[in-house]
Amino acid sequence: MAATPAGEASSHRPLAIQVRGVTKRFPGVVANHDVDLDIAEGTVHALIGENGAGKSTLMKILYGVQKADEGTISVNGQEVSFSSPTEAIKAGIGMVFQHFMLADNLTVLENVVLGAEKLHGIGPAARAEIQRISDAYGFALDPDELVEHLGVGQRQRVEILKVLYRGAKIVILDEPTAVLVPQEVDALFANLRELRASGHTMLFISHKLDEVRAIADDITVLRRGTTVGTADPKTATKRELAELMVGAELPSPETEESTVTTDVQLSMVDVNLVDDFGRNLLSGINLTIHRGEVLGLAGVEGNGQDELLETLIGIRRGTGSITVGGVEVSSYSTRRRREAGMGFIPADRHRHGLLLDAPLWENRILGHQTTAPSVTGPLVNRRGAKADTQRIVDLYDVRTPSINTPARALSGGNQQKLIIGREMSGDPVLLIAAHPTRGVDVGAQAAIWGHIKRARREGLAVLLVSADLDELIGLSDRIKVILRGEIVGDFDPRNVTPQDLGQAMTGGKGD
Amino acid sequence: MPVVKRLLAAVIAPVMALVAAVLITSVVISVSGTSPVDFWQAMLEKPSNRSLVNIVNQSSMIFMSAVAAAIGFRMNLFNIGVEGQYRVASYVAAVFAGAAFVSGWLNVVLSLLLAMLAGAAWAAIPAILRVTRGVSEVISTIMLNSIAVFGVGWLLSNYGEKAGDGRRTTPISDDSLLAGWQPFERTDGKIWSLTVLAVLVGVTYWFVVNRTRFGFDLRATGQSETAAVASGISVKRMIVISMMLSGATAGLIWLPSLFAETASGHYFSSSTFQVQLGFTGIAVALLGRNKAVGMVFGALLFAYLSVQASALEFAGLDVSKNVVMVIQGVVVLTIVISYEVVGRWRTAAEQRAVTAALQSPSKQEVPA
Amino acid sequence: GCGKNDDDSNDSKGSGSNNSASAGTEDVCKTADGDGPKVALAYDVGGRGDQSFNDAAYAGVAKAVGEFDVTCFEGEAATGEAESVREERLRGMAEQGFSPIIGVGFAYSESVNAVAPDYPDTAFAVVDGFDPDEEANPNVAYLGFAEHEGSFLVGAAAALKTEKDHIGFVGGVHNDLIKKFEAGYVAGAKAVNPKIKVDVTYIEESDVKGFADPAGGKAAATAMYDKGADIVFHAAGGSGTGVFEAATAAGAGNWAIGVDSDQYLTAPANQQKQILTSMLKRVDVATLDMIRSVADGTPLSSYQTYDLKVDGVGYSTSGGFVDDITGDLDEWATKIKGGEITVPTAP
Amino acid sequence: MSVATTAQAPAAPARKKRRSPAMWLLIVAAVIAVISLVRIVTGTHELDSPGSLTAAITATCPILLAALGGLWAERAGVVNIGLEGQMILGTWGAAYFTYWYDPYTGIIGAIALGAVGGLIHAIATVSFGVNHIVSGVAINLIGLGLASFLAEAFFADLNSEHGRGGPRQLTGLAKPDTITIPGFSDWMADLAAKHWFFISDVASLLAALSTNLSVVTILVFVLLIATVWILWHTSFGLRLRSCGENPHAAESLGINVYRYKYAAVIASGAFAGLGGGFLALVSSSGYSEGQTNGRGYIGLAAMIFGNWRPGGILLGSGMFGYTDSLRLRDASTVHALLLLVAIALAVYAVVQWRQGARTTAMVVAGGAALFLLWFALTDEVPRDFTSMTPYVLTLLVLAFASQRLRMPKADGLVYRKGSVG
Ligand SMILES: Nc1ncnc2c1ncn2[C@@H]1O[C@H](COP(=O)(O)OP(=O)(O)OP(=O)(O)O)[C@@H](O)[C@H]1O
Ligand SMILES: Nc1ncnc2c1ncn2[C@@H]1O[C@H](COP(=O)(O)OP(=O)(O)OP(=O)(O)O)[C@@H](O)[C@H]1O
Ligand SMILES: [Mg+2]
Ligand SMILES: [Mg+2]
Repeated sequence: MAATPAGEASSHRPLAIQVRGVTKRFPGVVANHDVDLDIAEGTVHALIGENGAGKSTLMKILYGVQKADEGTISVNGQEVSFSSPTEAIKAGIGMVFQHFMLADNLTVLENVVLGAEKLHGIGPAARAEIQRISDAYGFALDPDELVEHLGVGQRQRVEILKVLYRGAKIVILDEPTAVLVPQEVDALFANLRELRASGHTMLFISHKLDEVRAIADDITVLRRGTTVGTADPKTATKRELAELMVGAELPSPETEESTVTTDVQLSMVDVNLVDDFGRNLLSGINLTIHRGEVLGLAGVEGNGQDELLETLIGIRRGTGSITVGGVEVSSYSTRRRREAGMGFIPADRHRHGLLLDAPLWENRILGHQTTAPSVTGPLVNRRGAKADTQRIVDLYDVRTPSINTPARALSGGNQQKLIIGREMSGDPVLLIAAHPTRGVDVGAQAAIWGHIKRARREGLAVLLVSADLDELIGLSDRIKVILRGEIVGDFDPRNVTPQDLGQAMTGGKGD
Repeated sequence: MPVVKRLLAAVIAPVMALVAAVLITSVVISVSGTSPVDFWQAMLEKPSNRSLVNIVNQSSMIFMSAVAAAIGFRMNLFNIGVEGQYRVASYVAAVFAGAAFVSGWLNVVLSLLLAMLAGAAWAAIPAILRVTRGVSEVISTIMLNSIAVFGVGWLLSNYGEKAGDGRRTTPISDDSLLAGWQPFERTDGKIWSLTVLAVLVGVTYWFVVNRTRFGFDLRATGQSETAAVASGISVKRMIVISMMLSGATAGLIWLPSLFAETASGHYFSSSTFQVQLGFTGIAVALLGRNKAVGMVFGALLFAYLSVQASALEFAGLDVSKNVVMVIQGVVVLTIVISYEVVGRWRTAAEQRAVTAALQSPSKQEVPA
Repeated sequence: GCGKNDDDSNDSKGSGSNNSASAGTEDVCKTADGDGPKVALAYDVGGRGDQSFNDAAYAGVAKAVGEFDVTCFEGEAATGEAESVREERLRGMAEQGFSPIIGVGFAYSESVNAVAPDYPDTAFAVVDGFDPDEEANPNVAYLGFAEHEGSFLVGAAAALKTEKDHIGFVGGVHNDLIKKFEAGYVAGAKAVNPKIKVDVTYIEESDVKGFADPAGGKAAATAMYDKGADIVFHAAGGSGTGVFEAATAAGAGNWAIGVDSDQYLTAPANQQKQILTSMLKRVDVATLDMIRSVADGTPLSSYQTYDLKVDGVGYSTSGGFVDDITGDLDEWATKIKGGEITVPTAP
Repeated sequence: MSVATTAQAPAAPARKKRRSPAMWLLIVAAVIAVISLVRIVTGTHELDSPGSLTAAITATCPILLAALGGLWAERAGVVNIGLEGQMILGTWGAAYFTYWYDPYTGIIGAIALGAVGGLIHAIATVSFGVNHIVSGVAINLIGLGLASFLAEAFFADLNSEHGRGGPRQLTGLAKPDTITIPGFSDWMADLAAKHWFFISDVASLLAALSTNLSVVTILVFVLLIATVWILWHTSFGLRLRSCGENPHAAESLGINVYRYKYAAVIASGAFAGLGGGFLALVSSSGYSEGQTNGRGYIGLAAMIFGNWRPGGILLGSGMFGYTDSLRLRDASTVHALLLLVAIALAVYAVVQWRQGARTTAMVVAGGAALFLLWFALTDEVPRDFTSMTPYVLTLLVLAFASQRLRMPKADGLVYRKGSVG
């Protein structure tokens, strides 16, 4: 289907939100440019677009976190101009951010009433109200629980509770499903439907087109900061939406003929890990990866996959044996493991992958401080490092003016490309990759998959953790599922659906 | 971003800061009823030859103190303990040199090494507490500063030799004293021989931090501990090593004065030992942004201020010399603030550059 | 004998009133323009207005302005300043032709020792000072005091006055100088009453902060009064005010003894009536003496000890609380002057 | 929904179990009993004589105020090592305004000058995002320099019945009133003098509290309680703490984070300033250079020791205040303290053991044994060590306790407006 000109929303209902010609510039970046958006009351309206298309920015503008440079916004027919979330909240708008906005060390109650103390105080009245909402939507939340004790799904419900507590009629959800497994997604959608039934209007952002088609009443597509059209979820196909989003075909990783060999590259035998409080983070992990094999690891966030990777690379110290290419490395320091040919693509690129304020070429050295071309003996080899950085920038199409630019200035995807290029160089024998394409737009995604496959053909062994089950199924030769620090399932990607995985990941029946 | 802009950014911050500092102090001074004009005239009048010599000698000590602090700061270790470290080290060195186990320059060299050892050892305490028990080095070093005062004072008053109504370590025999260089008249004093230590320390610091693997690890740890760990740096090891390096450098701070023939009193005593250098060093490190060159200027500025302060009373100005401390504090504050401001402006510029680069190739991807 | 002692106290009053004047706005060195010696005072940290040591030195100069119509100049150390800065101060004074140049406080010993040889025609003096090396300096006088002798007298006074045979001593810093005070004080007390109980507390062991910690002084003295002492002598510089306060808080019948200058004169009214006496360390006398010697063209040099014989130390009678025992005290004084008693200089 | 709950993160620290008031009373009683025993066994009644306790309380207050100052700032996410400097400013302000007006104006002056110090810190750290430690160091420099500068400028020539000035001191100032409960005070003092087990100890505490208690001291404890109430029982406090835990969350809920951080840091400075005022007007009667003597830092340590909680802070400050005052009262008592420490460590060791921290328990037990030996083999603690006590104590305490400490999540982190999401 072709893009119907923006503005003609497919609903006859009165408009809850009307955005006209909104433009938002950041230093150098035009995040939103002449955006039009119509959201009908009591509907779930999906907003889609590739990374950096400007979705979050637009939402932040709607919620008063940031101010539009141009354009008008009207809520329920009233033209408004928010200068702070407070005003947005007054106007009945609530927002669930892309990243959780919760204070771990405060209770659910405190998190919820924060900023809305006027409504029911901070005492029993508030507690009662929270209980009421929680029951009404089956959130099952204990108001006096510390948030740090809550799981991902619960935290998300606290976020929604915050919005409802303020009596918001319009709820913005920025990529709420990014961290959820299918079952949790279903639960969330159930909530959204109830909300819609009770007259709420929802603005819903996601990269996952199936979800969008499952829940949305209308769809608006953003590309490069501007609205390129709307679509009807009932009729539009994934492919059409994808084309609208990127003006290109939506790729998905295709497994080619297996390159799995027989010689074992990595084997973990009975690896255990306990935290400071003596609780098990990993228990009895056994797995082997052969040369040329990609082993996928599926799991709900916080079930030990990060710990597993960190134990492998030596950031955490577990018990049990880890051999790489037949060599026992469990006694090695992280540095020696890297020297032994282990590459590491961390889940959190900002915390573990980059020196944000250092130039790209110094970031190239990071993690390779002891190996050429970065260093010669005890000295840093600036020329060598710079040359190799340039190579990575060209080969992996890192969009940057120069290799002297600080990493902070790069976009998330480009930062990710740099990391992957770095970890691939010096031909590692084992790559430990977490969410290699998270936050990366489709173009870059395909490229990254390409690189991984090529290396795999050349005999690289890969341990792949990803929340994107399609990616997992597409890339892996085998898939294991981890739950509460234990391997609970073993799947063959050729005959497994995301739903099966999701079930295993959440403690449903295994394979 | 263009080199010109970079240079501009480099100078604009300090200039802004100094202007602000001058204004603020002028206000403070006029509050006390003295005319700021007179004050600045007195402060800015050309230093006498003797003052110049003193400025060089003082700044050498301040500079080493700054480097000591900077080593920690470079990896987000706030070693507030330089003050205590160089007190302990100076005492140890003075005792050893005074005992004259060996004579001549060998005595000097060994004392230097011993001082570095002592400083490192004293600095190791907070380091170890930090890595084994997670004790914030800020608090522990502050506590250790006080403990150093009591400890050294106790040793001095119990084992020091009597001198007048005070105590001191045994004076260093003349054969271990260093003549120094005399740039002007004899009465204008001499530049202490061991001021060269400052040069050595400075060059070494620059080279190690910017050119060596260790330096890279140091800066990496400072910029992001988590990333450093993931990159294979053993942060605990780094903390202990760099803290001890910091302490070792601190150990040298006072020694130029101790072994200088022309300095008065070749021994450690309540009146000859110069206190406060540790804190001055911290301020100078902040001033110079932990960069070797920056700290050279910082050290010179602070030395200049404290030396010129003595000109005040001959200028017949009725203003407390403590105003110098105010100036120093204000300078530090204004410097860091203005660097912050300039820094933000620069990041924005860099992002502009990035997106400019992002835009051009990505254009054709957008269908017209 | 007695008469001597009277004008002694008059003097101390005099110097005292000079003190209070000095803390006031008038300032002889701004006005003095005689053609007598050019006197320079180099104070240690704090300078004039410290209500004891430095003020006493200033008082001496103030007198000299009258007696030898001198002109004078004052310099002052800054907190934690370098030796080189002290030297710079002294050289500056020397080059402006001042002589004598008097370093007030033993912290000037090293710097004077370093500077003096370069200005052989200038007379230097260091109060409480000493020559830190072997080469004697012909143009430097070290003005020392027999604090133990003065302390002996106030110790005796305390012993005579106490009603509980229990007195106390609060020292600022536990160093050799202050130990001299303690030793003399205890000896004096015991001389009068061998069975007397003397509590001794030092605020700090070695840290000079002990001289600037009124809270500490108060805590220490309060403890002594709590434990039954009724007279406390302090040699704790600025911390002394705390001791006086403790006395006032402990109520009438409890006494404090001041130090260095006649602190009765500088104490606030409510404390005055409980300041029994003060151990006088006549820095003013020493200063004046030095200036006189220069005026006479025979500058003092090497070690000068100001003891009871020369009224270098003594006790004050302001407030008249010790008038009834001045007789006994003077007997002790004569015994000491006559060498019958040698007062210990260390506890 | 049960599905999602299985996504529970494996690592979730166990919740702290709350103790009932009765339980607390029991603990307090036990502590008093132990102290009483030690007192009687060693025969050092100074250990908790009314005088000692009064001294201890006086010594505690400034530290406590500094610590509370630290608490306010850090609960809002700003580390304030400038407390020392703000305290010094407080001492000057107290002296100046007491001289020209009266002690109560003096108190206000102290608070005001401290608050100014806080304001500077807030401007630097909150508005300009300067590293908190850096700004703190600078403020200590400025505070020290400015106070002595202003003293020389304004105190040198003061001389009247209101007080005597000098370049480095202004003494003999009027003091805030003190309160004595007639009769009761003496009765308690007598009871205390009886040296009975337990009763005398309680009595001497009551005596200390009912004799010459400065109104400022009372104010300090009122402020302590007010802090608890404001920070944990009002929405203002909730918002303030949220800024220390997760400022972005706070901002996303329409809270003006800057405003609360400013409020907190200024309050922090005000507390420190009052601490200085206390030193100048209650601990002694006047300004004298350097009289804060590192108490700001000790306060900071007390706050950390107190785990960013008022109760713990009171305990920590009390410990420092007590040891600091005791050494000035009588060295032999400090010796008795060794026994007390030994017992305390032993108890702690047992607790640790029961919580399963075997190694720590062993270490602590070892420490207990050492102290016991020290107590048994000597009959007095060298004076030199007693003056070190607070500092060494801090190190030891932190070395043992720091793992279980929980600072506000966003403490010391620079936060910038509009960076939500
Ligand atoms: N605070 C900011 N400062 C400067 N530029 C920004 C800022 N926030 C966003 N941008 C720019 O605006 C563009 C849109 O960002 P936004 O977060 O809205 O993208 P998005 O559609 O939410 O992408 P994603 O799907 O990755 O969340 C970004 O590509 C970035 O260039
Ligand atoms: N919070 C922020 N503050 C300042 N600049 C930002 C911020 N967020 C993004 N930017 C800028 O926006 C640009 C792109 O950032 P962002 O990661 O949102 O883009 P993106 O389109 O999502 O990138 P990608 O799609 O490759 O992940 C970068 O130049 C970055 O400097
Ligand atoms: Mg993005
Ligand atoms: Mg987004």
